[in-house]
Amino acid sequence: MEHTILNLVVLTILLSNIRLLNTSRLPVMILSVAIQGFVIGVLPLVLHWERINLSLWIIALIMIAIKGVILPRLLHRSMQEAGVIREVEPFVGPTVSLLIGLFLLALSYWITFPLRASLPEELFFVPVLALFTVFNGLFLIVSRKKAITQVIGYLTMENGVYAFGASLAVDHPFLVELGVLLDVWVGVFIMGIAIYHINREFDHIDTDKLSTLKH
Amino acid sequence: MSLILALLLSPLFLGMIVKIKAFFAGRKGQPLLQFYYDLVKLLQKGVVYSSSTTVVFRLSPWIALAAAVTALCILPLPGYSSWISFPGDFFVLFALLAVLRFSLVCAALDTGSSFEGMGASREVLFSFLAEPALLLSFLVLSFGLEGYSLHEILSNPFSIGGGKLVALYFISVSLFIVLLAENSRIPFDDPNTHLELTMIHEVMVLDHSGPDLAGILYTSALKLWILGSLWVGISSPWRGGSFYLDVLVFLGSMIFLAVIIGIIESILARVRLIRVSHALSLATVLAGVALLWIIG
Amino acid sequence: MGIPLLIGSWGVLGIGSVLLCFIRNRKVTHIVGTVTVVVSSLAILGAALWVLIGGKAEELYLSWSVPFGSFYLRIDLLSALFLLLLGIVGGVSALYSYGYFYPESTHRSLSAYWFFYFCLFGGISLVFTAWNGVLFLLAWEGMSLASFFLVLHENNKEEVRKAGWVYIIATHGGTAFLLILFALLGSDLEVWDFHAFQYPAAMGTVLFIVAFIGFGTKAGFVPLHVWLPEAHPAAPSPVSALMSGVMIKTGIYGLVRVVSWAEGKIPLSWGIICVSVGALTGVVGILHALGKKDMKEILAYSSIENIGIIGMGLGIGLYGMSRSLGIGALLGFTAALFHVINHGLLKSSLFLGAGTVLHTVHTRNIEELGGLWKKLPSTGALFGLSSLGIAGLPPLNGFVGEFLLVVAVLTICLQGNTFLDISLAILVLLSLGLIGAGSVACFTRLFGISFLGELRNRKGEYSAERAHGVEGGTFRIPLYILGGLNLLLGIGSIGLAPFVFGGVVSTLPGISYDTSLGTIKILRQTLFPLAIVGSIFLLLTFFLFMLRTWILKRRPIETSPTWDCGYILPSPRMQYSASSFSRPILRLFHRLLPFSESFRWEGNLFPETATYASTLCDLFVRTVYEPLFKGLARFATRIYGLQEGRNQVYILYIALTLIILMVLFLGGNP
Amino acid sequence: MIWSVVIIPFLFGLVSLLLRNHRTLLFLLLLGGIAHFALTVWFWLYQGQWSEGAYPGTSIVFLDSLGILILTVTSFLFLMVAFYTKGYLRNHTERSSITIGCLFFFLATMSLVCVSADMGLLWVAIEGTTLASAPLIYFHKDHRSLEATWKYLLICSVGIALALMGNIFLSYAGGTYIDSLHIPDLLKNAHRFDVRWLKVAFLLLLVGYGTKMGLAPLHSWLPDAHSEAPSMVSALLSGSLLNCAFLGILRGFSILREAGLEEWGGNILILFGLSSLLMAALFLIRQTDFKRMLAYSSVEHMGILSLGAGVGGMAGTGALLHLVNHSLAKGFLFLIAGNILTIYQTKKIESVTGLIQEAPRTAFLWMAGFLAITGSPPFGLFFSEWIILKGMIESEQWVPLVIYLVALFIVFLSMARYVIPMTFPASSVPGSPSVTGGPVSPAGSGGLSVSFGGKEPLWMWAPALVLASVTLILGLFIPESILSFLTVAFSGWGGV
Repeated sequence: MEHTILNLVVLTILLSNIRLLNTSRLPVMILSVAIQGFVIGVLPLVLHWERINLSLWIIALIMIAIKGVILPRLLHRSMQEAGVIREVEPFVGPTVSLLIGLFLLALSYWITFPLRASLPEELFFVPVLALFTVFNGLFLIVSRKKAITQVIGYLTMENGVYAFGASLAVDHPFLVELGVLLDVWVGVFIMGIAIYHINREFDHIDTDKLSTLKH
Repeated sequence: MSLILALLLSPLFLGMIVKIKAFFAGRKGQPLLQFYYDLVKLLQKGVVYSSSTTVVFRLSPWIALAAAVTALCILPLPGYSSWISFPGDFFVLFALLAVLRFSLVCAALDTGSSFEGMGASREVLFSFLAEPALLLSFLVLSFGLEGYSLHEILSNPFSIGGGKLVALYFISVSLFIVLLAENSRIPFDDPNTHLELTMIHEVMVLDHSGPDLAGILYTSALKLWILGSLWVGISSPWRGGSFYLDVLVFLGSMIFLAVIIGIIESILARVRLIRVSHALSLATVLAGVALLWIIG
Repeated sequence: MGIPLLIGSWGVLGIGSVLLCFIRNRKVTHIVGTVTVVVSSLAILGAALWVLIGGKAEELYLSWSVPFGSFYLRIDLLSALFLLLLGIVGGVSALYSYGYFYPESTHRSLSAYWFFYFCLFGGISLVFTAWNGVLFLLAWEGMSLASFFLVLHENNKEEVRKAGWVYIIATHGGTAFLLILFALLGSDLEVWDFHAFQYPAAMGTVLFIVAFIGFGTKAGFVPLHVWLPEAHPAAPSPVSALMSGVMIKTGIYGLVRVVSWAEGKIPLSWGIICVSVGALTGVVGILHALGKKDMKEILAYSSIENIGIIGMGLGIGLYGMSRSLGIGALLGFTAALFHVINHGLLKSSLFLGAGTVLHTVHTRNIEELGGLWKKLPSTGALFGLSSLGIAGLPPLNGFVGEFLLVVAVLTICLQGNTFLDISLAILVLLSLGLIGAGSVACFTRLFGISFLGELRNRKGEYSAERAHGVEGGTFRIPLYILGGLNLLLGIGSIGLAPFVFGGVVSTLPGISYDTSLGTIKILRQTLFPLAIVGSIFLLLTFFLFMLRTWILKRRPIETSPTWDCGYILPSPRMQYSASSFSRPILRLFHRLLPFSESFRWEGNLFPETATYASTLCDLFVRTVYEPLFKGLARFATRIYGLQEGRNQVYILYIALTLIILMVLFLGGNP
Repeated sequence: MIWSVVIIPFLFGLVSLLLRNHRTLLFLLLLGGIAHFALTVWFWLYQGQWSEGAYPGTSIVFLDSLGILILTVTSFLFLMVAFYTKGYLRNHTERSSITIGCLFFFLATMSLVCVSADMGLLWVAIEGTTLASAPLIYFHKDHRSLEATWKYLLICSVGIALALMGNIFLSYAGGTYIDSLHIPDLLKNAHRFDVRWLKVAFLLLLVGYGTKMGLAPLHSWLPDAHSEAPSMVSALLSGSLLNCAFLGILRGFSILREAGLEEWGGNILILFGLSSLLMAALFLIRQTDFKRMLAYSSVEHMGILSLGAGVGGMAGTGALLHLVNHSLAKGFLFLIAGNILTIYQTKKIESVTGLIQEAPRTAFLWMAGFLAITGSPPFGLFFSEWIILKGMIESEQWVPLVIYLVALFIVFLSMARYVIPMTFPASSVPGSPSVTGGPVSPAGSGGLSVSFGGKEPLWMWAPALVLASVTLILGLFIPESILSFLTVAFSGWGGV
């Protein structure tokens, strides 16, 4: 049962990442990141089914709420306010993005490989995918132009970090809590304030225009 | 002794050169003592000063003369100690000649004449080329003869002996070139010409007159004597033994030098100015070759 | 008594600074500044003479809480010798400053000038007496910074600011090498007191190169000399005098100190480096001096040339030490130190003379000058005298050092007798020949073109009133003092010899008694006759000139224009120019010396105007520094693409850095 | 008790958010600064406790010698900035409650960084500094400052996320030996950690906190944020915030050292140090904006810190000394830059000229700051740079040594090129060698009369003068006790 769920979770993470990579439509991206957030919120429960306790439940619920619901909604609103629904001409096109994603997956596999020895067989793919998600988020930030897409990339990366923490450092729930805090901050500050201001000041949120400060 | 000889005989030396040139030209030439007459005549005249000049102009002939005479104090009769002899005295001798040059160049610039400026420029150019040759030559001599001072160097240069003697010939040639150049003799300069553009030494003194000119002429005679006797000192192998014999030998050698200079001036034409630097570089190179010979 | 006097002199400077802060009256400030430095320099002179005559070093130790530091002062004979120079030049330049800045003092407060002058003066004296690495470096930088601000005194000019920039980066770069030097020397020490320094045996040559670059930058060895011809013309003349006369000698002082820590174990390479760089410096310096037209620039290059001579002296000394040719070595060092003193006095008097000229005519370009003697006879006379000296001619003091150097070379040559000995001797004598003849050419040019003949250009014109003013006391007295000293030390060099020799011997450890005795003998044998020759020359000149005057007493003396080959309308512009005067010599080196020439010819067969200008650029600036800096700037500009403003790229850097680090530092497979 | 250094500024911050009166707020800022500094001084009176390796405090906060060092620097700088702000914001009344509140929050989070005894809390605190300072950077509320803020937020957040991964790896490396990220525990058990994961953890921490610290090539936010922020904020960012990030790295490094990986980690730090030095040096060659110039100089100095820490030993001590000196010097330079900005109303180097006539005190301090920051004696940075140099010689790091010196030289050369024309007047009076030109009126110098009233107000140069004097004193007098304290701070307590 748990294994099936776990496999499902892993698969969802993978698929959402791939979707994030090859779409240029913002609503789709927000949806993907929401699904990913939801799944990753569930992840600790699945991973530690046998020793589940109250605090874990609470954390998981908060995470699901934030990552799966609140942040995507905030993003959606900013998107509508800014009036953008497409990532036009990203630096890296969808196909190439996918290829790079494949490479990143291989990289995460390579880096996480030594973990295999110390993890149960069925759990191994969790850190691999977590790391992949981190890289994927970074890649999204790097390869997309709109501020809002960058935030999505950042959220993806956060998801990865959280998943990573959930899979590895379950003995130290403090870390997991930190992840929550971080997400709240990012959600509130970056999105709520910064995008709002950028929108007001520049009339669009294309970060290409945010490059007057150089050298 | 050397000092007295030089003071007395240096104009005669010039006269001899002129006489020999006249002989080769098939003329009678001016009397041997003509330069003495000239000096006396000039000393009896008044002077004309340019309105541009300052006290530098008036002082300079006498500084030059004083430098030449002081240099003579250092200059020994070959084989004998000079009045003042000390380690490295040849350097002081050359420095005094440089003082001489300094004062004449300053006097030339003081007139503001473009000709004299040009002459001054050429004068410093040639000395710039001649100085390394001179110093190098004396380094060779000093090293080969293991002597610090002119007295030691000139006392018996041919004691170098053996294969190293060749070095002495090189030095001799090198010094001879320097001698001709520094004293403005043909083929580097023609002391008798009056076409200013070609002159070096004479053009610098265009504006001097009367006793000042006498001082300058006398100074240049002394300078020729100084370099000539240095050349004689290292080129003549004969040291008589007794003092008077030595003086006679020295004077004989000087006459010999005058003959050589006279012959050269008669048979060679003046070279182009640009070639002068080549010749002087050759002098330096010769001194360098001599050095290799001495070490090897 | 030496140390108390030294500290007393600093006390005077301190009181002076405090007074400067509180006095509002500009004229009083000016007087206070002058008096302070003069009093302080008298105290320094007292300290120096006390130690020199007493022959015994004095020291003072106080602890000081900085890493490796202690407040350790020591005046040994070497320090005292340099302090002597400082005392004279510093005081005289201050005195000169009074007159030089007097007109300025009415409308501009000079307290900053005097404050930095105090710092420079005190800094140099501390450099000469510090006996601890940290203290030394602090003094060193204090001195450099003070002189930097003094160079920037006339800071409203573009060229001055550029000079300040060049100067400060040069001096800073040099200090970096000193840092390395002291760090290497004091590698095992808690406190970097000088006497504890020891050479790490393995790296003798490297160490010397480091020291040579560090100290050589200040001294102005080629190719580290580029700041000198920038800074000296930019600084006010009294400051140039102090800088060129004394401050660049701190580099020499440092080098001699470095030698003293080697405890006699000197590798052959040191001497060879020192001699070759010295020879190069001398020749390059004099050639540039010959080609330049700016009066103070010429003097600056001449300083470089003289540093070359000093370097050759040091080099011969070092070489002699390593070859165990004691007498030659001591003679080499003595020659170098003699030249340090003599050049200091001569060059400062020349700079002060140049200051008077500048003050009168407001131009440093000698092509525009001429006939200054008629307006400034006493300045002219003293300038001419110093020119004679700096050209290395007897009977002035500039000759003594060169002469001793020749004697040293001969001694090395005669006693040593190997191929290397001879090669070095050739090098030294050849370059001395070029330098000697070159400096005669250079200084007849400088003196002759600017002071003699006729005024060349209206720009060089001056008002008689102004000329009268600058021939006043504070302008003349300093020059008289220096001129008198120059003549005195030229003839009486034998009197200075014990001090100089004492300075050398006290610095070099392990000199045997016989060696010093032998050296003293040679010094006596050479310097005494030199004095006689000098006196004969002076007396003869006097006598002959009197004779001439006597002869001419009853003769007609007429005045007429200069004979100009029958040309009817001679004009001052027809005079030989400074450039044409030196061009034949420079043409010999035309491949080396970068002339930038501009030639304009308007009209066709009968041109209305034609202009020609040629400027000599510095060889090393043109071939080394300019390409280097331009290349650096070009490279930097290319690099700027990295910071191109987009967030995406920046985050890519982070990711790439992370990945590269992981690949590099986790050893392939983690 | 230790919590008080965090809570007090936090409370001040809350209070100032509620206040509306500008003058009261400025007074409150001063009061808060004094209170915080007094508290720090009070901690110093218990010096014995941390120098002997005892850790007063709970499992979450403590004060060790490293912490108190950086806390003191931060607190002192904040005090000076508070004084300066009183002059700087005198006429800038708009939204001052948010500005001053954020300044207090900034101080609180930075203090928290210094006292964190837990890697997790440390991380939270560092993230907190980002959030507290972002509104400060957005002070001017224009395009440029918004762009700078956006970059600052995004880049630092990415960095901080990586640092979180680092923490996760750290706990993973610790495995069952540790039950929290309490630093003393980590140190105690470090030798039993899984080396591979520890290495990964350190790399992530280094990249994460290094982004915040401004190590090249992760420094890209730094010039933008420093140049766009108001000067007193730039001073705090450069003088305190960067130190806090460095503290994070040092904590990681000390764990690495206990695990016997000192050399491995040191090499990475050296690499970062050199790249920062070179990058900063190259970027300094052609700058047109004097605040960006100072920002790149901060990158350079962070490189020096990293280099010193990486070389270790004596250089490590030097690095900490350098940290103190750099904070003081850069702090006052930024304050002075603020003055120049106020006078000339431009950040362009070429538009600023003749400072010495416009504002002699500012000019004097600007020149002194230039000399101080480039490591000229008699300022403290000279000694710290020298000690680092000595450390490099002792550990025979010849290649870094050469790069270090070359970079420092280029920095000096470039900065001198800007500072000299800025300080001295540009007009030239032809023909007269000794007459200074009259005062120049640069474009936009109208700001002078508006905000300075024709002369420099005491509030705006006195704090800088105090900072400069402390730097100067540290260059003339460094008691042995300070050095040994720094040595202990750098390496002494790791073995507990």
